[in-house]
Amino acid sequence: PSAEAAPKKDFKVAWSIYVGWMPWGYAADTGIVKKWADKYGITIEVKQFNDYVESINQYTAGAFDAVTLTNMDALSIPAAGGVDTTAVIVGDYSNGNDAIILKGKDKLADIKGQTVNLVEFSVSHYLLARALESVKLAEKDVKVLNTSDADMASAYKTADVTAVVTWKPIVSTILESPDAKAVYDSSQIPGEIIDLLVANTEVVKDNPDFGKALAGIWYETMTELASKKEAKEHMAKASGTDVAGFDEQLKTTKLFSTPADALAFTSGADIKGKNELVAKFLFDKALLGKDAKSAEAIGIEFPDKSVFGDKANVKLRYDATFMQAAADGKL
Amino acid sequence: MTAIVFDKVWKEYGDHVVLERINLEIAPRSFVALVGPSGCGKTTFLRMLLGEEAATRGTILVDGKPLKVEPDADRGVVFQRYSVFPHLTVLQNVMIGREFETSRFLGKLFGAKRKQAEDEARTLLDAVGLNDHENKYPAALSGGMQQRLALAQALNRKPKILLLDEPFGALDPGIRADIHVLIRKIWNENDLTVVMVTHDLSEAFRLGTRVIAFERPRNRPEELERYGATLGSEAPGEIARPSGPQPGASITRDFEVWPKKIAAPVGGAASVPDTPSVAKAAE
Amino acid sequence: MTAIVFDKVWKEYGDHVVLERINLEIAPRSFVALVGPSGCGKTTFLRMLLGEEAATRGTILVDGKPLKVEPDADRGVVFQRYSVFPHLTVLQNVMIGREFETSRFLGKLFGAKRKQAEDEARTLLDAVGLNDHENKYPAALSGGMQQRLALAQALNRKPKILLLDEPFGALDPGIRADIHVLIRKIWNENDLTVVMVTHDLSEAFRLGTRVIAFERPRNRPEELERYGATLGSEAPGEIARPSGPQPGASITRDFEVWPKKIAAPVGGAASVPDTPSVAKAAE
Amino acid sequence: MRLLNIKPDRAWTVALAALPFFALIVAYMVGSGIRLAENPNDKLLPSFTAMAEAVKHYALEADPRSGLYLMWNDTLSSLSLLLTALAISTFIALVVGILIGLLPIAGATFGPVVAVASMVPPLALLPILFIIMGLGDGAKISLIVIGTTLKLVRDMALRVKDIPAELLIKAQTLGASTWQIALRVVLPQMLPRLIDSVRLEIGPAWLFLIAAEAIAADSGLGYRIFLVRRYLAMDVIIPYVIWITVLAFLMDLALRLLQRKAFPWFAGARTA
Amino acid sequence: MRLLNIKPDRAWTVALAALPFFALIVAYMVGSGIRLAENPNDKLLPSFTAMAEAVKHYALEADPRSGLYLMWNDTLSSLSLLLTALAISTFIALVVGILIGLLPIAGATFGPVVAVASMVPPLALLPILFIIMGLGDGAKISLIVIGTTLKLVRDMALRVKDIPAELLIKAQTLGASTWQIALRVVLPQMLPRLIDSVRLEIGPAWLFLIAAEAIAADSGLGYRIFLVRRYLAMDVIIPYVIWITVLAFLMDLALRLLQRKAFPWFAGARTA
Ligand SMILES: Nc1ncnc2c1ncn2[C@@H]1O[C@H](COP(=O)(O)OP(=O)(O)OP(=O)(O)O)[C@@H](O)[C@H]1O
Ligand SMILES: Nc1ncnc2c1ncn2[C@@H]1O[C@H](COP(=O)(O)OP(=O)(O)OP(=O)(O)O)[C@@H](O)[C@H]1O
Ligand SMILES: [Mg+2]
Ligand SMILES: [Mg+2]
Repeated sequence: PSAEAAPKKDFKVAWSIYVGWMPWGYAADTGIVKKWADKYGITIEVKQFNDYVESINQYTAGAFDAVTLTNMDALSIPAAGGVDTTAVIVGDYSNGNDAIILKGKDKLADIKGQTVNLVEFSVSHYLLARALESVKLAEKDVKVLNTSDADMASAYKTADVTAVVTWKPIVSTILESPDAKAVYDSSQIPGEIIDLLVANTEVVKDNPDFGKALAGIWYETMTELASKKEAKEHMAKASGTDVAGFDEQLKTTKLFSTPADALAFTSGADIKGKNELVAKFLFDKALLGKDAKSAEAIGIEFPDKSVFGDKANVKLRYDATFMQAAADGKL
Repeated sequence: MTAIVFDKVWKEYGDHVVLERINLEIAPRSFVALVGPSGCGKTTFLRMLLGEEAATRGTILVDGKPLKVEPDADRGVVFQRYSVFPHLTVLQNVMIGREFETSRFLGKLFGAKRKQAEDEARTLLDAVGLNDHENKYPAALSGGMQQRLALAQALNRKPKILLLDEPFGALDPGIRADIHVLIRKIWNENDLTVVMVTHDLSEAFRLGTRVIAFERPRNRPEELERYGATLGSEAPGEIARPSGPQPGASITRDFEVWPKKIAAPVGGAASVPDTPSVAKAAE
Repeated sequence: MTAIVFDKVWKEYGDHVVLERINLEIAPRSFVALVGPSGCGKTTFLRMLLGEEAATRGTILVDGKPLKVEPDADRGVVFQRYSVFPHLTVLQNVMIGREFETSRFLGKLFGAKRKQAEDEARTLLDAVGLNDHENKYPAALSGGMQQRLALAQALNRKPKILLLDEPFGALDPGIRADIHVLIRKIWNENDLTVVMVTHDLSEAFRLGTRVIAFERPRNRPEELERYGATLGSEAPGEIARPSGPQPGASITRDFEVWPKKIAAPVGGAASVPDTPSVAKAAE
Repeated sequence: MRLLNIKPDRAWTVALAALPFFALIVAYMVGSGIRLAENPNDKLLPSFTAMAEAVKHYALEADPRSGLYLMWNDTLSSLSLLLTALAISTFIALVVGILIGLLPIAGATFGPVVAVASMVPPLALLPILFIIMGLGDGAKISLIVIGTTLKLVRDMALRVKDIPAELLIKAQTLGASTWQIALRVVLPQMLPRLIDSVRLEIGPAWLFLIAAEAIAADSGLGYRIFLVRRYLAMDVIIPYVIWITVLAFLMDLALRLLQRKAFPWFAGARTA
Repeated sequence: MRLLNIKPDRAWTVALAALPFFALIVAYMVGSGIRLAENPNDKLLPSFTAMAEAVKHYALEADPRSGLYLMWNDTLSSLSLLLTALAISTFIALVVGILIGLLPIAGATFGPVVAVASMVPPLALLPILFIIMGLGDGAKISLIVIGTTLKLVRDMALRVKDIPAELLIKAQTLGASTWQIALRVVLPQMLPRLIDSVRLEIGPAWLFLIAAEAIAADSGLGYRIFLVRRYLAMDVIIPYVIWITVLAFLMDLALRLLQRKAFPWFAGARTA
């Protein structure tokens, strides 16, 4: 259908509040988005979502051309929903942002038998699964209770909540309680929880300018974040904290501030294995679609065109083209 | 020429026969008073004449033509309650008939036409003695005044037939007497055939040129012949709503009131004695 | 001994004087009929006697003692509407007075006591002619039957005073006549003083041993002296609710009905002629 | 004939009533067909077959992980919360409503605070509720109770005030005490009216239940909807929404039946 | 004297009304005091000073990032959505309600579908709404409209059916067409009753607005509450909740005033 599609001029990007995605809000507010859109003669609307899941659903349903999400959600929602999705920018990976917190206990193994509050089927769930593996436990050894992220902080205050898995800044809020101990975090599984900006494969294929503009916006913002004090202040404020709080979050986020860093990670050898772990987890939870027969039901393509899983059903692609162009200064 | 004819009219609701084989001719300019115990079908009879309900069998003719099957401007009506529009002032209530007639789309008149309609309405208000209250809402009027207003409103479209369903049933006896004078005046001064349902036999005989009684075959009170007797006197064993299937009501008595009253020629003076002294059974 | 005494009683609502300087002595076993135009304060008078409203000034004595300031079992009442409990059957409605009396906590009787209360209630239902309907709910009764029930219910606690606020105002004339017979029988057979408000002058004269008229100083209808005349006839210019500050109403006429009626000694036969022929002004 | 006088007969009434439902189904099928033609994996408007399969999976096959029939388990869990909460609010509304409506002192004291409190958006109180009640069923029940009780109390108080003053006077002239009046005159007259009020609160109660289950739960219809919303499983959400609608409708029907059977006097008294 | 006959006078009425509010404030202060004594950084029950400071910060100081006074900006944004939505539902309810109530044909056609649809929990429809309406104000307005209109329509239809049949007959005997009856008899009688119905929908409308703002918004009272809820900033949430309550109360008051002033005939007709 791309052949007869009229050239698209207007694009919509959805993002939600999370340390690794705050630059999008800053870029939109300060005109960086407009600058790059103008350069390519297109318009880009950047829309902030309060609700992360809703932003992904909107993208999956076709209301948005691009969205910020994690690699795991990219696989389980748009990709499993038949929407061929391309990771245009690999922004960071969680390096301690996600954590398991126990109340009054400081060993992960103490989690056995407890009720664990987390957002079911989210990266928290994945982190829990990986953590349990590391101490030779399985999910049946704990009881999972689905709890909304917005209420995690207040939930922790109640007596019957003793174990939670969540992400920053909620983690920071919870850790303010003296009895809260982080017993496991994503720095122990580096590179497995990856934060991406993905776009509809068809749209970027037909409109490479859109991809280029996105890369241009992202890396200019990265530069400003590193160099300008106001940039960090803006992002800190928008995420409801101050610079110190924001720095604390950045500390546990492995942000790829240059295209070269991002390229190195995306084209590296590790990424395939990490995605495979994620796919296995999703298959275990029946999140790869009803008809999925194995963790390989959905194909994931990497920059070197190698594919994990079903080559006939590639729905998630790591595409280094635009990061490469940024690294080469060809935007 | 006969104004209204009921020809073997039946009315049934499902299994429940309300009226049975009604045969009736009503002469033009008569004032028919309809009496009968509660639930015998007086209101149903009126609703058929109004066009609100269709007869199950038989035909109703008005001036030789079958009755229009829905209420229309040729038949005016006043009910015991809810006969005037609560959201309109007295003047607006009377005027609205003309507005419906003249302004098909908005149902509202402006400018000179409005002025004219207002003047017309004021004449009618004068006739019913409400000229001092034209800007009040009905809720601010007493029950008797509301019924006067309802009469003025009904007369505005100059109907040929005026139907009244216990129009004065909710009024105090004192107020009733006044309004009786008014309704007789209206009947005399307009080219009207009046059919009035009432519970009050003395009212029926005082106003009507003809009194018709409806009843179910059972419990027909024999006192009816005694002028002024109570109708269907409420015996201790009486039940409010008759239960079980029963035959429908039909006409059991049809009196011509004596001395014969006739309506004054339109515009002329009334020639009606104040109270009837003797009632003569028509059959 | 005087049953009820009003001593310079005033009733005001804020600025609005409703009743002005009411002086009145009501003898035991009298049947007082209270008449007067709408809004003159008849209901207010009754509510004071009931204890529902306190007098603004003056005192009300019953058997020499100041009136209890709230309604109680020594004064029974029947209103025009809403006088029986819709959720209770006829029998339960009559019985409930005894239940309130005997079962302080549950207000409900069981076993032998219940049986006894039921039998008592049945006797009363017999007296008002409702014995065949004891298991019906009030909504299934006609208006007249509901008022009979209300009377039976009120009599159950053997009140010394019975207050009636237009008890038959909503009934058809035919049905009224029957219930008039009943109320007279009740008055004769029980040790009762009756105070009845009515709009119907002929009812007042037919039933009352004494007729009292309340009126505001303005528009006192002079027709009142003419027996049977309409009261406060609704002139075309009449307004439903008097507007502007006005002096309160007070007693303008106080008739003793002639020939003098007296209540039969309790349990004896009535010695009351059916209709009064002459009315004599008491002052 | 005037349009307002045209009354469709029985057959037409049924046909006309079916029309919009039919139109909705057709519209859905067309929309779904178009989207599925573009992307066979589209999740937004699944085909009826896909929904039927999802229902089969959730309602007729035991979940391999827990061994439960998820849809029945969810229904049971939601209904027990909902009915418990409604029972509590109904009871509170009856007691407090009668107090406020019958006793001027109680009305003066609690009337204003209830009026103001009923304007508070209950959802915003959730965090506080969780702290006090914990994350279990207590908090969910409390949310529903808070969300529905105040309205019910106001309704009841108004209904009590609607009782003709004559009846209360009459009871007093029969010697009744305040307590006896409350117990034998007001309470029995309120019960059928309470059913009317409760019927109106079924909708809000579901709303609050779903909102509460979205926040912390491990079963329940609202929990399932919000869980599968994570991967846009409309093939589950749509049947669940329809199922909730059916349940709400059945509850309404049951209450209407109860009212008719348990209070035979009420139909007559209401029209009078 | 029986308890039910004791009527507090004016001064007592005011005092009694103030009592529960006073008790609530004291209870809060005690609770907050205890928690703050234990942990001065406790966020759950902030002191009044902390709340006052938060209000000052949000209402009286311009946000350095956007230059906006956040609380006013949130209020404006929420109110404009809410009022737009309520205006739309009111209009729809008036037109459709009159149609259903007045015309038997329309009643037969739309009555059942409206009755069933009004049982659907609107929150569950949100994802679909966002897709169809986009994420702008459209979806939020739609949610409120969907959540309130159906109830309003049913209410209106019932009210129209409550018009005594006598009045409609009378209008016909004055020669009115269906259209004239709708325009001059039914519509003007419905307007004040519509106000009553709309007043009841203010609460639900806020609920839906908050729910919608929780998902996609960049300003609005509900947005702010959900944003700061993540950090348990009760010092912001509590004043915001109070503020919403005040706004709802004022809207209710305004509608009551409007009803009284614009429809002088209504008070008399209602009691009659
Ligand atoms: N729409 C209807 N459907 C079924 N039955 C009806 C309907 N309308 C009237 N009836 C029945 O028809 C009978 C006659 O009713 P109608 O109102 O005509 O009596 P009525 O003589 O006017 O009584 P009343 O003196 O009390 O006004 C009653 O038994 C009533 O229940
Ligand atoms: N609670 C009240 N507050 C203020 N005014 C009142 C109150 N109750 C009655 N009134 C006024 O007192 C006057 C007398 O009223 P009341 O009901 O006693 O008249 P009534 O003679 O019984 O009239 P009707 O014949 O219409 O029943 C009226 O003007 C009424 O408006
Ligand atoms: Mg009738
Ligand atoms: Mg009175």
